[in-house]
Amino acid sequence: MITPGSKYFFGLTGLSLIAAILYMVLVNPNDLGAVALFGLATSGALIGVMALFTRDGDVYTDEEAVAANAVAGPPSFWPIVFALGAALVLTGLATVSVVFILGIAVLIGGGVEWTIHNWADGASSDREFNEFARARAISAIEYPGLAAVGLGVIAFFFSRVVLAVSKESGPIIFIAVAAVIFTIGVLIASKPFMKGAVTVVVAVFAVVALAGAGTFAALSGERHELAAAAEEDHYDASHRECGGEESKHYDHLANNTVSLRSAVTATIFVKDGKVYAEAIGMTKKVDTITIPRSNATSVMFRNLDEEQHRLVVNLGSAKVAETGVVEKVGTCSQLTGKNQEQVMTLRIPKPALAGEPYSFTVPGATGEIKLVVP
Amino acid sequence: MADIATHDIDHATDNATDHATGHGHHSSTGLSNNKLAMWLFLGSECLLFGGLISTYMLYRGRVQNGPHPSQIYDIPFTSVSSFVLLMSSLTMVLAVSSAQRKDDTKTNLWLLITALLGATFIGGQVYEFTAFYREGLGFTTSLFGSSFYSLTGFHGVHVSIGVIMLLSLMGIIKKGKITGDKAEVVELIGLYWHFVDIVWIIIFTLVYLIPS
Amino acid sequence: MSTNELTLTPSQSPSLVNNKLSLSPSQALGAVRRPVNTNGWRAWLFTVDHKKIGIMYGVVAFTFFIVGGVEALLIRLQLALPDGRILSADKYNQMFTMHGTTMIFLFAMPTAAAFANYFLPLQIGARDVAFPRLNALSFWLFIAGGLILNASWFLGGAADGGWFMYAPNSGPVFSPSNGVDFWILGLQIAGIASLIGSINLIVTVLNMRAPGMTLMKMPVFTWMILVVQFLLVFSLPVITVALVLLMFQRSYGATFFDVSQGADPLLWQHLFWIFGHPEVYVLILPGFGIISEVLPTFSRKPLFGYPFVVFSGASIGLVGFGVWAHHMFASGLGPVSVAVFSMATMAIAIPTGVKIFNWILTMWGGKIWYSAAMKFAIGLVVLFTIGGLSGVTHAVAPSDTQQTDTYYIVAHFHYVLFGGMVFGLFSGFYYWWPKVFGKLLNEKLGSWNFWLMVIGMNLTFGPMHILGLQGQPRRMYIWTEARAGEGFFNFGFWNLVSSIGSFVLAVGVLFFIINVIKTSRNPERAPLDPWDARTLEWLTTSPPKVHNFDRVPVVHHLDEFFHRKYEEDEANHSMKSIAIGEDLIRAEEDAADADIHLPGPSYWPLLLAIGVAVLGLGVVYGTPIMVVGALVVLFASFGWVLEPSVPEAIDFDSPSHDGHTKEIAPLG
Amino acid sequence: MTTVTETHEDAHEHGMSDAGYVKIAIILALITGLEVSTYYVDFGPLFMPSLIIMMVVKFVMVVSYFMHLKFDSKIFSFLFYVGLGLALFVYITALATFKFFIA
Amino acid sequence: MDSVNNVKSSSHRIRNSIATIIGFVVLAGCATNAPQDTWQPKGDNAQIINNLQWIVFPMAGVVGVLVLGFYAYTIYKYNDRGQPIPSQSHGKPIVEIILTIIPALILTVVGVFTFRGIFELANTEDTEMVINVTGQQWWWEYDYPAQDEQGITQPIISSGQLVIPVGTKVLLRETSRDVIHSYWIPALNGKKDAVPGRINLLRLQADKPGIFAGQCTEFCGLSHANMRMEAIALSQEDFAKWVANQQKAYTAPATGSLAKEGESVFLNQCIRCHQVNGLKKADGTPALAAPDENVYSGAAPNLSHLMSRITFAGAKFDLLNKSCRSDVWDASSETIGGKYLAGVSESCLNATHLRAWLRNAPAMKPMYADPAKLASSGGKYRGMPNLGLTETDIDKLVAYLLTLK
Repeated sequence: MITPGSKYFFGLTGLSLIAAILYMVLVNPNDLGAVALFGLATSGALIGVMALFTRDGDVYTDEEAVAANAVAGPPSFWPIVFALGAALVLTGLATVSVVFILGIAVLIGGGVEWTIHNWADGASSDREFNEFARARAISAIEYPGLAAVGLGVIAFFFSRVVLAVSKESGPIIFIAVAAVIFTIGVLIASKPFMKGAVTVVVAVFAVVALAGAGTFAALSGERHELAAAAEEDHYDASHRECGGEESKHYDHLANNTVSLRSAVTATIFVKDGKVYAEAIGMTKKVDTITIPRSNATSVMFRNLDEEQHRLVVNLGSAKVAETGVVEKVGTCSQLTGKNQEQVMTLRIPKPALAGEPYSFTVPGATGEIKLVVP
Repeated sequence: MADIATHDIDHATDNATDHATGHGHHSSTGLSNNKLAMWLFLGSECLLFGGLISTYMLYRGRVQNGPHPSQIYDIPFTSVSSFVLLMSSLTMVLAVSSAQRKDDTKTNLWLLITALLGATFIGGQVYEFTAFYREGLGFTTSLFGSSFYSLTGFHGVHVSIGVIMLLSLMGIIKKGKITGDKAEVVELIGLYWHFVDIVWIIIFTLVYLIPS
Repeated sequence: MSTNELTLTPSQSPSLVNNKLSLSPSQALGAVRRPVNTNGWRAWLFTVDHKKIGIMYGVVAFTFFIVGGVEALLIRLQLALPDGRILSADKYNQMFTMHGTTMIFLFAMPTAAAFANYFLPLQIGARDVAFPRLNALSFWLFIAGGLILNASWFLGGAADGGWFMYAPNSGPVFSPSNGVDFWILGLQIAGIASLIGSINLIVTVLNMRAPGMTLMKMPVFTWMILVVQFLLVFSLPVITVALVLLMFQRSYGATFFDVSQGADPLLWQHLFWIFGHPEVYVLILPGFGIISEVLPTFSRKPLFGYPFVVFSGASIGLVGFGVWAHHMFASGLGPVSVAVFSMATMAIAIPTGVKIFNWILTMWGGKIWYSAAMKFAIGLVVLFTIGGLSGVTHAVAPSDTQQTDTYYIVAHFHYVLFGGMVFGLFSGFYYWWPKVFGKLLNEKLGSWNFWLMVIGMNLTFGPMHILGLQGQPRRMYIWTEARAGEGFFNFGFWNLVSSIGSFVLAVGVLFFIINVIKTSRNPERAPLDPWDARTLEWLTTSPPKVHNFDRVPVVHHLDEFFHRKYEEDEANHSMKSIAIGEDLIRAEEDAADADIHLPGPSYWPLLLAIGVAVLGLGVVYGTPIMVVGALVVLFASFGWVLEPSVPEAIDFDSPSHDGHTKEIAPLG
Repeated sequence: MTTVTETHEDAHEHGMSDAGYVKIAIILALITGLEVSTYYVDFGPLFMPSLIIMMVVKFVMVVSYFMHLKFDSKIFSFLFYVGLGLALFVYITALATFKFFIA
Repeated sequence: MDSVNNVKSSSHRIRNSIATIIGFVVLAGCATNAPQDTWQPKGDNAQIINNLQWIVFPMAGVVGVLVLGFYAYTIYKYNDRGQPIPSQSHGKPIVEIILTIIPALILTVVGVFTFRGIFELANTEDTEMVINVTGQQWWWEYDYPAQDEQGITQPIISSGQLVIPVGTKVLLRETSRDVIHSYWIPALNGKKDAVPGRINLLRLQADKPGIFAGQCTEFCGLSHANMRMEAIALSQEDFAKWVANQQKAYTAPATGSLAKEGESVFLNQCIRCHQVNGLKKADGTPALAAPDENVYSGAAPNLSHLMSRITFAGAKFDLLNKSCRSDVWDASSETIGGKYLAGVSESCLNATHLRAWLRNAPAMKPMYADPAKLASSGGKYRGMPNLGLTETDIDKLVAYLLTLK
């Protein structure tokens, strides 16, 4: 049944949809006007559906008798939730946006529940039926909603705890938590006497412990190594040191399996301390690699020697914009162990000047491969 | 992502068969429609995760910027989370077994335990993602970053949907609102859950252990 | 046959229904009451009846056929003369992209889905599909996908990367409009629809067959649909991955196809064609299935080599997963891969050939009736043979490097798809129209329709072979005199012929539409067994009742219906009639089963589809919209789960139903 | 619900006893332990093959026992393993064309 | 059931089908000398392909005629003439098996030849010359690495027209700067995609001197239709002359000439993207183009020897006017070398198109050079924008460009 109230809102939806489409076609599809009109249409539709659901909130249309016989259900706690939401929204406005969004969610959730609850209470004089109606209207939201909240709470608090403790104790806490959950499960399953009150106590204790630890951890922040890592950004290309010695972060755990073999223009080898290269399509070894300018080109480096090596590409020098200091330009691969490969993808925008030819070299090995960028 | 996964639920409980085929008429194979559908879905999911895993395998070493896989993987931690997920498969199968014995209390207990273990696994993944991000691996940093987060993120979404299904199933069982064969519904969600677990078995080996 | 007006009755009477309840359920429950309408628009919107859904699929798909056809005509107009000025380069690129996408995903697949939905349960003697609500969901998701795809025309331009949307050209820099985003979302959603539909139909075939109908007694159409659904189940997730990667790149800055990060664009091609090649068989096999019904019916002979046709269909499906890289012979796979895929591609020609031989041999020795349906079926065999043979020239990889991406390949796949699939579908229209609507399409108009389409089709696509071999690449918004060649039979001549042909083809299709309109105005009812048909779908009224069969048939033969009508005359080994189809159908009515329960209509599939669409739009228009969509999806899926498939008493205004003691009113 | 291959006369319709599941879980846990040990102990050339084998064993055990494929109808196995087999085939082939497996 | 009608139409059908098939072979094979005809090989590689085409096309034709002929006969013969409903036989397995084996055998034969052809075409062992080919929206760049055997002592860079010596096995190493393109000179070989990030190999070899047309055949965006190229095969001596000309140093136009003024316009405008090797700024420092800062894909055609080529803008437009153009294109293989090497003289220049291009390039060829669409590429153009040059500037520029021989 389409109720009169909902008709107005659906009408509004239709009108604003048409307006929005016209606006987009005639005026501008991308600006705020269209968004606003679509927003109007959406909210009209939402309110309309809500009105439909609650029959315009008017439960007493048909029979006075229902009103007379209506039995109030148990007192609702949804107003409290609603109020809590409002409080959170206000707090959020003053403090952090996360709290604000959380508050909005609680507000909407509480509001919807409250409305439906109220509506169902007046649906008939039969309490059982009213509960049935309420369940039909709301349980499709309640089940997944509560489940998602449960998942979110656990995942959030648990991750805060692990982020706060040291890297070594993370796994220990993890396994301990899992073991506790599992053991409690086994205990309850195997010992029937633990049911009832004990279970409740355990559950309450667990929730309090998790929430407490999580809140504490969230407030105390992440462990300082993580903060420092975020600050320093060890792995950024600007930290690369291309010498023969190992750098602390960049070369750490360097030997990586490479899977780029299908797309390399050339492969540079180090064998017995000497550098040589092979290029796709060339039958002989090459001492010059030509790559087009401004073109992303991958070069593979394969170390056949016992000691670790890295491939360095020298791309002349350039002025640093701010300071005016002339610096060498280039980049390099990680240190690579025996029979390991590394791939570098280069995009060189400028041809080399005569005085500063480009080249590939390997610190600690002899020979260089010329790099020509026509 | 969510849209792909939601129809799991649908298969699980859409049981029009008994009615549509008329009374007393068993299905041609003697098997349940829902279970057939679930297995087909899982067969299909093999190709979904296969594609994501292959993408990761192809791109794992392609790092222009930011960390390489073995530089940031925290194998002890991931080992624990793999172990937790594996054990949640045990608790899941216990739930199925209880449901087949029509023991609602125990079914619900094991469902809860499974969901809790799954939720801590997700917590672990939230931790891992946060830590990796702090160390310099963003979604857009490198091919490794994009393919790693896509693969494990997809898996994480599957686990999350699983947890939501488990927790709501508890509620639905408790309220007696289940619309089909209860044991079968638990079994179907169990199949989904185990599948998510075996995907992680593969991810754990191919993604985490092998590059080290 | 129309004595049983649709009414729903509850399957159970919950204790909740309280005699004291003074309000009727609709008053008390408001919109929370589930839909029980059996007529009016609500009956269509919330239906879970496979026949209604099938008709809706057909109507919507045919609409998209017209949309895609108009796009094709614009393309041909642009190319009729050198330096065409009908379309700009940008619009032309959008046009051919959307023509391909629309025809494949919004016309061919859904039309096959229409036939499958309607006839598969009927052919196996089932009352509905295994998951009626999922069936409705598939349909609504398909609508959502189609609308999103085509909405892009009005929201800043459609996708312009070609239907296989090669990366990196489809990336954010090279395709800056939102067209590709809509394309991704549209396909993703339509893909989910197909995936759900395919799972549904597989389970239906496996589980819902009538007693006695073993797999090898199933009609070939059902078999081919089964193979197609398996192909879909296992190929759709692959394109899902590809689309997700592209979506992440376009919308969230991921690097999957960013070459400067070391990415390899061939990844997209592999993922796309691992899906795309089985997809080709998804398109063609339903057509094969349809004519495998039509040819025997009108030849009065069973399909020659039924098991071979079935197994060749299955093996085409299986081998179809191993030949995808033949779309990439020019992309630099290396000689070993090319050789392997070249050989595999040749191998797939063998089962395809088996099918053609079997169709021809089916007619050999028959007593052939050249109705419109039969003409289209014959057209399919001829045109598909030509398309198949030009396909063999592509399997020769070196030869393919000259032909691929020229008009020769355009000619090839239009012979295969238009000749092979569209002709099959039209054959199906003529064959099954009386079953669905109870009226025969006009045979004379059908003949016009057929001949115009055959001529138009050959005029349009035939010259493209020559254009391609003369070196005209595909996907060019203009061609110029400079490369057109000399003499009379150059690009200019053939392009013009092709463009004229396309309009002849369009007129042919127009005749079909006229035929439909004319037929709908004609009050004359079709006989119940107009073709002297062979399979179970004819063992019921036309159109079938909502529960399909009054009595679930028991099957003893392949072509059960035919064998109920005829038996072999020992004397001369010909067949003699032992019963009339109409009588058999009346007899079924008299022996109707009691107490049939059918699933009730539902809001949830439609709502869920809307939720998915909103969720998808959130990818383009921002996270808040996505959150709204996700909430709707969650709500709808749980509402669905909590809803019993058969309505409860509470949903009916008058629970004590108006006195059918024997619950054979279609739904009760 | 009836199953064609109802072989176990257990309390359940099919599958195994709870104790059986626990045993399987213990074996799985042990294999996982072994897998993790490859991170600490150098397995040399056995590293890759052993990890792959352990992965496959775990996979098959979960699928066969926890997911009941071993006890259930062969149709389920068919549906699942066809998907798995196709996935392995197409993706391994595709990776091979990228020269993924060439050392 | 109007059977008479059907008999007639089915016999029509037979005639039509046969005529169509024969028509295909005849018309496609020897029709009209289209520049991109795929059946007129002019070099070894294309010949290998053509040999295979001559196997598979006739085979397909014969099979088609046989099958459809038999089908037509069936359609005719078993029309319903009141015969009884035939026995419901389900076929004969032996027929099935035979009909499976025959195509399998035919395909095996084709397969063997195909297999051999694939590996013959993939051979790169005996390469005599290497050229790097880079695709970009919507033109091709060629760079010839230094290779002493060919007399190339320093890298040569060119665009649009690929110049190769006759009888030499030339290996193209293809790649792309942006999207996937495909390099296709039908007379010399099949197509091979230019995939960004990959190097794909394509062997070309021309038997005789000549101009061989080609076109990008992988859809590459807006102006895909306008992305063309030519391969020009020159005799060994002519090729040596061409190389010598390409390596010639830059000669500045005479002071005071219109061309000199054009040089300064060039230095003001064009040099931002287009390199002319050896061009110096007013202060005597080398003028270096930095297309990377202006063009998304990071390159623009090198114009050092623009007038040695006879097309421009992705080989879409002729630099030669109509009569000079046909003089070169229609030249015999003996005379074509000399005519091509003559380049573009002032009298032969196709000034209309060149001037229109300089006036407003995007109007000539659809490109993403529209300032309104720069957001997605980070403010960089794809293709040449409208520079807003005055007519006098254009006069000067044309005069200058004519000096770039």
